[in-house]
Amino acid sequence: MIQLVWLVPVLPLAGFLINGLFRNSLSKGMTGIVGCGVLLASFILSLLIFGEVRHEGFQSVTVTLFDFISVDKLHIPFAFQVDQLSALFLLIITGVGFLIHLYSTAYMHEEEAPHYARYFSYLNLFVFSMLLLVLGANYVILFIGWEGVGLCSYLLIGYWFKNVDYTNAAKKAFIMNRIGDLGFLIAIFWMINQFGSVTFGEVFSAAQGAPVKVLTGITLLLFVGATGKSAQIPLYTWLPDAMAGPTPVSALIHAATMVTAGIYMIARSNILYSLAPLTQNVVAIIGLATALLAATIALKQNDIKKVLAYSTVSQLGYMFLGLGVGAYTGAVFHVMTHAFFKALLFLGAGSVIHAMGGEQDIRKMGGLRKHVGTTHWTFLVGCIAIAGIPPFSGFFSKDEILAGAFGKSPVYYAVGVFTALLTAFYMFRLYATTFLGNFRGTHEQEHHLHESPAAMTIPLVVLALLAAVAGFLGVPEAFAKDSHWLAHFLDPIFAHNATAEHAAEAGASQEWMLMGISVAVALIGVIAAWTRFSKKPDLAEPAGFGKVLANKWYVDELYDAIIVRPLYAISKFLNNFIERFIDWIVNGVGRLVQYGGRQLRLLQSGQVGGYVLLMVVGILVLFLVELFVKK
Amino acid sequence: MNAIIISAVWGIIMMFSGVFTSKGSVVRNTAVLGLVLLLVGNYLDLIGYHFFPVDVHKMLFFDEFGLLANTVIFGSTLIFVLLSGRDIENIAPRMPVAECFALVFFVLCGVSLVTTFNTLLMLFLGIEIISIPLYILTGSDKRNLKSNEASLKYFLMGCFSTGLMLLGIALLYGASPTGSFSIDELGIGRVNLSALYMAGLLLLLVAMGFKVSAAPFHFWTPDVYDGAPTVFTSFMATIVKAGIFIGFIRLFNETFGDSQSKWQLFVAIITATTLFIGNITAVFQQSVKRMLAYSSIAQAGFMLLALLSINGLARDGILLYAAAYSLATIGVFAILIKMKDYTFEGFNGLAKHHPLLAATCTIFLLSLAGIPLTAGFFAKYYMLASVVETGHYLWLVIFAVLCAAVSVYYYFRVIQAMYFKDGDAQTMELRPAFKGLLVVVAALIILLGVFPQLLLDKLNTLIYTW
Amino acid sequence: MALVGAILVVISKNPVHSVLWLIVVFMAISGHYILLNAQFLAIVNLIVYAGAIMVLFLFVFMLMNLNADTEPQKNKWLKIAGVVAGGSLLLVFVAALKNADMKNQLAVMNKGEIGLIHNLGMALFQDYVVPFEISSVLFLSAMVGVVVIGKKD
Amino acid sequence: MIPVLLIAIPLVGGLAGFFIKNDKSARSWSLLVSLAALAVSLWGLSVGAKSPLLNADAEWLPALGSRFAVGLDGMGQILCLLTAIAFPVIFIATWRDEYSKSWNFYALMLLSQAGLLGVFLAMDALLFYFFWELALIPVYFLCSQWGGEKRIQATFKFFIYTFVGSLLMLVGIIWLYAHTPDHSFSLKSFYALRSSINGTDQVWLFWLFFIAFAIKMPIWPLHTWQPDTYEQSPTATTMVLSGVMVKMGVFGVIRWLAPVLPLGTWAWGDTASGFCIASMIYASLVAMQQDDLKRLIAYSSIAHIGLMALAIFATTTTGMQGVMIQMFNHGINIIGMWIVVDLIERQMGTRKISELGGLAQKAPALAILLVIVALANVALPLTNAFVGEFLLFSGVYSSKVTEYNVVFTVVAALSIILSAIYTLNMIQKVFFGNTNALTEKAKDIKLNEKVVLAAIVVLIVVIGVYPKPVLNLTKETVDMILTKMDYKKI
Amino acid sequence: MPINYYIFLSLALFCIGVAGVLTRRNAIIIFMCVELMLNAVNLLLVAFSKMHQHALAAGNPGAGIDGQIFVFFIMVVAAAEVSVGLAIIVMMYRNTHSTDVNFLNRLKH
Repeated sequence: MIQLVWLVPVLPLAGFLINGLFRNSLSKGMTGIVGCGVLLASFILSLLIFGEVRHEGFQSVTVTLFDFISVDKLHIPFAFQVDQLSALFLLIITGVGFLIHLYSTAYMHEEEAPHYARYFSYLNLFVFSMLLLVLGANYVILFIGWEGVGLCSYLLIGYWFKNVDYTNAAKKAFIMNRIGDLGFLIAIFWMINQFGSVTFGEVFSAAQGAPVKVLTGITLLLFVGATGKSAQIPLYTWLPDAMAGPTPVSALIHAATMVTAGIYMIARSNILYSLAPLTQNVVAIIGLATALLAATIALKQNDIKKVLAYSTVSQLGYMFLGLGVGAYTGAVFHVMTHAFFKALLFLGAGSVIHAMGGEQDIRKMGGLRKHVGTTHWTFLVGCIAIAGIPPFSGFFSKDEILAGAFGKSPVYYAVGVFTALLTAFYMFRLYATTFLGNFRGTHEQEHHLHESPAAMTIPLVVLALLAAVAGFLGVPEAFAKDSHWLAHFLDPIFAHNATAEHAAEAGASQEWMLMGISVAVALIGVIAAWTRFSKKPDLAEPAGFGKVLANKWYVDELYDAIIVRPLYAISKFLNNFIERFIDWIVNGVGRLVQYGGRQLRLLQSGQVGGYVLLMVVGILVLFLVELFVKK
Repeated sequence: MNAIIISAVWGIIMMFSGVFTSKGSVVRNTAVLGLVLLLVGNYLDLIGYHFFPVDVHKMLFFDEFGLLANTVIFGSTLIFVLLSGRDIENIAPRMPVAECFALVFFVLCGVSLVTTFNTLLMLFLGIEIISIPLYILTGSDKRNLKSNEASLKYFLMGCFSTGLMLLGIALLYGASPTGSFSIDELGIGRVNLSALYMAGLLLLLVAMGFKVSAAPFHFWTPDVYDGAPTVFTSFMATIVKAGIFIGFIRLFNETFGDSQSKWQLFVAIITATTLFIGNITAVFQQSVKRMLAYSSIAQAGFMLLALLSINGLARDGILLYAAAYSLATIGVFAILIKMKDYTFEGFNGLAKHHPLLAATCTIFLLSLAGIPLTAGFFAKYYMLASVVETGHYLWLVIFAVLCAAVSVYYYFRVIQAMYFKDGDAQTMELRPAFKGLLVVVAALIILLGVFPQLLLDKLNTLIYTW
Repeated sequence: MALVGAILVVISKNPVHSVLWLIVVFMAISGHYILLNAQFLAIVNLIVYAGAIMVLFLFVFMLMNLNADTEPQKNKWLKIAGVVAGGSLLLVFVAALKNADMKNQLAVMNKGEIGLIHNLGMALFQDYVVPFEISSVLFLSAMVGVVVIGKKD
Repeated sequence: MIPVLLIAIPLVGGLAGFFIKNDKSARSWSLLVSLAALAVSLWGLSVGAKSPLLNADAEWLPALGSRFAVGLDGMGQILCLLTAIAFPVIFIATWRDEYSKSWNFYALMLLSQAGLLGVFLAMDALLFYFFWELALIPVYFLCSQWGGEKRIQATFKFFIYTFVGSLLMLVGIIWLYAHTPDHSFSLKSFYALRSSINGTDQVWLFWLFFIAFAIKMPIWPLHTWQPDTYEQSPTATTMVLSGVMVKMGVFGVIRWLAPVLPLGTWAWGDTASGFCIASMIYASLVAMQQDDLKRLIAYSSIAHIGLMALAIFATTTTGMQGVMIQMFNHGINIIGMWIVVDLIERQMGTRKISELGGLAQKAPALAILLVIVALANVALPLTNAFVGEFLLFSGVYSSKVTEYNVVFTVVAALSIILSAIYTLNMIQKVFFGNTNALTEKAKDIKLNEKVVLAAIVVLIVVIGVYPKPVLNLTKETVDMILTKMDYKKI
Repeated sequence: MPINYYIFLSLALFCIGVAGVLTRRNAIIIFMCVELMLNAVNLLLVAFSKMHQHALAAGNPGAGIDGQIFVFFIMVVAAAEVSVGLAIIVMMYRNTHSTDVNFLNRLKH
């Protein structure tokens, strides 16, 4: 079965090709069936594979398809690696992916058939790329998927290409990702130069003896790649803008899967990172800073998707914190739970927007609880999960990360907890403003309000269930010995450096205390938000510090001022001055020749006397050379 | 010897032909016949059959180099007469055609002297025999002030240069240990030169440089070429110039070959100046005819490279150059004669009205510019290669190459005018035979450009026997 | 005498005077020829140059009725430049040749037979017969030329 | 046999083409001839590397030591294939372009093909020079006759510029020739020279050659002819120029410069690399400012070529393999870009980015195909250019001949970002957004155009996914060149 | 007489001729100056001829005769030149009624 792993990505690829090539002839129904069908098939395959991987003592399997690049001593096979980590991600991607595809069939139903097919083909292509990313047995295949998901994100953000803002957002996403990718690429070149290989296993074993400096460099560069893809400081600004795409896309790409590619990559390279403590610290600090920054911004956003977007950035920061402190399992765990509840939240938001007829501003919502029942309670589940209230899944995964952070440094922990507070607060601000209170939209909108069709609510329900219970996959050891199934499962991947986690788990009482703090903090946040916004939503234009937050700390403007504009200024300068100057010189040589011609011509005065005189001068010169120079 | 005698005799025949007939075609055909005879006679010389066993007392020396050069020159003249002979009649009303042809033959006689001289006396006589008819041909358009002016300028400056040349010869004579003008005796064992000898050498260099229009002794060239009737400009710029060049090379090879290192620098200076002035000044010309005059200076600069590096390649190359340059220039001038307007604008749109004319003209110009696949490329190639072979004066090679690039500019101006600019270029009536011949010449240029060994094979054997 | 005459040729305003001074120069040169025992050349020089050619010049002057006034003054600077150039040419020549190892060479005066008509004639018609014949071509061409140019049309 | 056919078919076909005084038949004839050349090229691929059919050698100029020696090695194969593919593609794609006296146009195109193939096949320096110029001259006439408004000046500048370069090269060739012991122009004799020329001579010879090739590629600051020429040329010719002709420069460096003058290359490789990088970054930045599609692509081409040249001087197997495959890829991709530009210009009558917009609504097929080609242009994985650029950068990074390999890689790699910026900007402004009055009337592309573009896309993807055959093809050449470039072994 | 005297005398004459060519504008006088130059050369040749005769008389009684023959030919050529030259000048005069060379400036640049 594992040998058939190539089918998992190839099926969505086939879906992409079918939907893409025959988009003009396929009916919407057919498109939907193809688009979802391939995903379902992949999911089933993934399940089967997972079933095999789950067995005790499973060794990772590499499936080589063909030789991709083979030059000199460098061999880069087109190979897939199946192990615990990739199998887990396969499940998340195909599973959540399938649900979102299903959701999309209803959500996008108003599109014309060709565009509908285009949408599904992009979506399929995305899943294909994502699967390549997690299945790749070496960094280059990983990178192919890495850039592939970037491309699909670009295509999907700019799906409504008539809107210039949307295409701008798409462009921004692509370019910011590219900046990160550059770091990744250079890291790959470095690896090739240093280790002569990019295959995971070979790199990891070669890394054991490598100088720390080199490893620090490589890992830092890889991390630069991750900051791009996973929207960390300083490259996070594209993600909120990426909400321009259709909401299911935001759910799939910008919440559940693609943005976690960075986490996956670092988790995959955990051996390298463990050997480079400096990088680990950098990762942790950046992650923490991002988590905090994004959470503060989320406090003041009024666009339902923007709040979720910043929340995503913040949660991703959490995951990096986990990676940075060595809590790899925790990070991966959080990826999984986050995939569930964030996809749920996004799809719920989509359902809300669908109900509101495209309105995204939460100030114009309110009281939707009565109109969209299923959406409401699933959304609530998502909010609880993300806020970290037990026994919902977010609690377990977040707590594991916080525990890891505490083990590393209490400061990390303190900031993490504060962020958790903010998270709980803004999520419930969002919840309260949207679903509680009275409806504030137009009359027409109110009339239009309706619950979404089954194709949309079923995924919601499924995800809500998952978001609620998935946490039990990783119950802390403090509850019961060997209760952390996930840690156990991922042991083969992270076993080499499980020390950090185990250190944190050393004191069970301490862990109980930490859990207590975080639950308390989350509850404070929830209650504060609930009480503050359920009756009197925050409708006023923000002022003072709130305005800074609402304007996202002016980071976009800062980037514009220090990078974008100077870049264009330089480019303009080069085009208008340097280019002309070089051309002027080139033409100047020509003009000089012409000028010389015009001047020399004057020697030809037409007068014999002048001619003879010049001849005599010529003779004189020759004789003078003979007399004086040549000796 | 055959050639000298035939050309002299045929000159007289031409002179009298004018008395017996007034029909231009008869005169022309006689001239063509004479040229064919010349070629045959010269060929017989080459294979060792001489009509007249004349004892020349070592005044002349008929080696293969000179005779081959003669072949090239006579061949070019034949093409010249065939292409442009008819236009002599059109220079002025009641043009004395027969006399002009007679003068042409006398010039050829002079050229064959210059290519085979073995004593400075013969060189001097040869050059004078070339010059005097040319003064006249230049002024043959009597009513045209330009022609008058050109003639007088040419004459005065020509005499002046003759004076210089004679002074040079006199000094050489003074320096000669045996008191002889023979280039054999002058040349032997001269490695350390006396001041007298060196001064004579320099003056000869100057005088010969004047004749081949090397800067800064070139000033007559543009004016004379411009003022002279175009037919004769064509003749002067090609056949005569090539002939004198052969003599030039011969003189410096035979007489001063041993002391090459002493005078190379001067030749280099003159070459550089010539290339520079010729090319740069040509850029700004408005008249194609005058541009061609400057270009002929520039081409002379290239030929001087052969003088700089007298070696096997140079001797090979100068013949090829002479052939390539003459063919192309004769062709261009033949077309120019047919144009009503000699300025660049006059060529505007020629390709639309006379595609064949334009196409052949393009090939000629490409050859002059030295673009591969034309004879001009290999000509230039040989010049450059011969200098590189000496291992010195690489700066001159690069300089020459840059000048060649400049030359592309003005040659291509004509091509641009013909092909890419709108206008209606006025030409005179064109005969099919004329067109056919143009095509033949163009084909010849291409042929030499792809297989230069057709001409060079002969030379190659000669180099190894030299 | 030759030098003075030569200078006067150049500076005379009236062309006719120039011709006359030139004849003086030629005579002086002929005197040198005689001193050098080149009688034939001396005679030829007198007859051909001083006689025929100069008379030809004079005729042309008469024909054109030229006198001093008809020649406008040349640019002064150009004149100075011309003199300077000529002078420096002389200087350079002298500089170049003064080191020539000719100090002890003599041009024999009043001796030797080679300048005699007989000897010259023998050489001319034996060794130099080819150039002699060829010079006829030269004359022919000159003749044709003058006909072409001079013919009224 | 095969090389001779490759040269002879377009040459004879082109000459014959002058006499077909009929628009339609001239067009068909040229397509036929170019397809024949393609067939021969494919035949050449199929016979195997050792086949005697791949070489031909005949007496040409015995007096000069030059022979008509032509041969197909791996690099020759790949570039000949590119040339052979490019021309039919160009002919089909521009099938609907109208030219006055089109028979002359097509004949000149075929002649330039003959010249190009000759350049890639020549195993004799003089022959190489011959073809080098032969490729240039038809292009000069093509551009000046059928180009845009300012064509005459632009192409004249181009012509003189490249001519200066090639003349300098000629001086170098002659010098080398004069120093070969057997007085021969053959590639072998030239390669044998490298140990007998001392360092100083190698240095100035290096510059003579490099300037010639740098003008052709072009490398900053010798590039200014290129945007003007591309802009003014008829698009079919621009495709030849940018798709194939710029490769002549790269090819020249690999075959005639680096292995012949390893010491010179080594001594000044860093400086040359500096120019290459400057050219990449500079061109990318300038491209961001362009409003004319043709100029934009022209600058983008400069940037891409700069990378290839950079990788040559890195002297690594990976880099060199990258150059080989990228020469092919770049040719394919940029021809694809030009086809799109041509389609747009023919329909809209403008190439100004600012005047276009919203084409994706009206011409979805065109938009999709362009996006794929453009993505290949920015070297997205699974397109052919990714393989090329990956190898190129990797090669530069692992270079052993320079101390600045990391700096070079990092700075050069910035162009990846810049290329994404200008390419996406272009796509966005041309295809996305709302239609305007001009683009309102746009129609989607016709079948022939769809077919060629699709063919290009297929090539892009196939090579992007499975580049191995191409890499294998050039393996031996690369090894040989690198052995010759090893300055330590001298 | 030492040969140097003759050399310098001839050179002086020659240079006066050159200076004349440079300074005068009348075509005929320029032409006369050229004749002056030729005569200077003639004188020099004769002087050299006698020098050679003196130096080489022992081995070759006819030594030096070449120089004088050359002078003869120079005179021949000069005569031919004069005829042609005067014809040209006369032709010019017929058209322009001037012999001023500076009048000739239709051709320049």
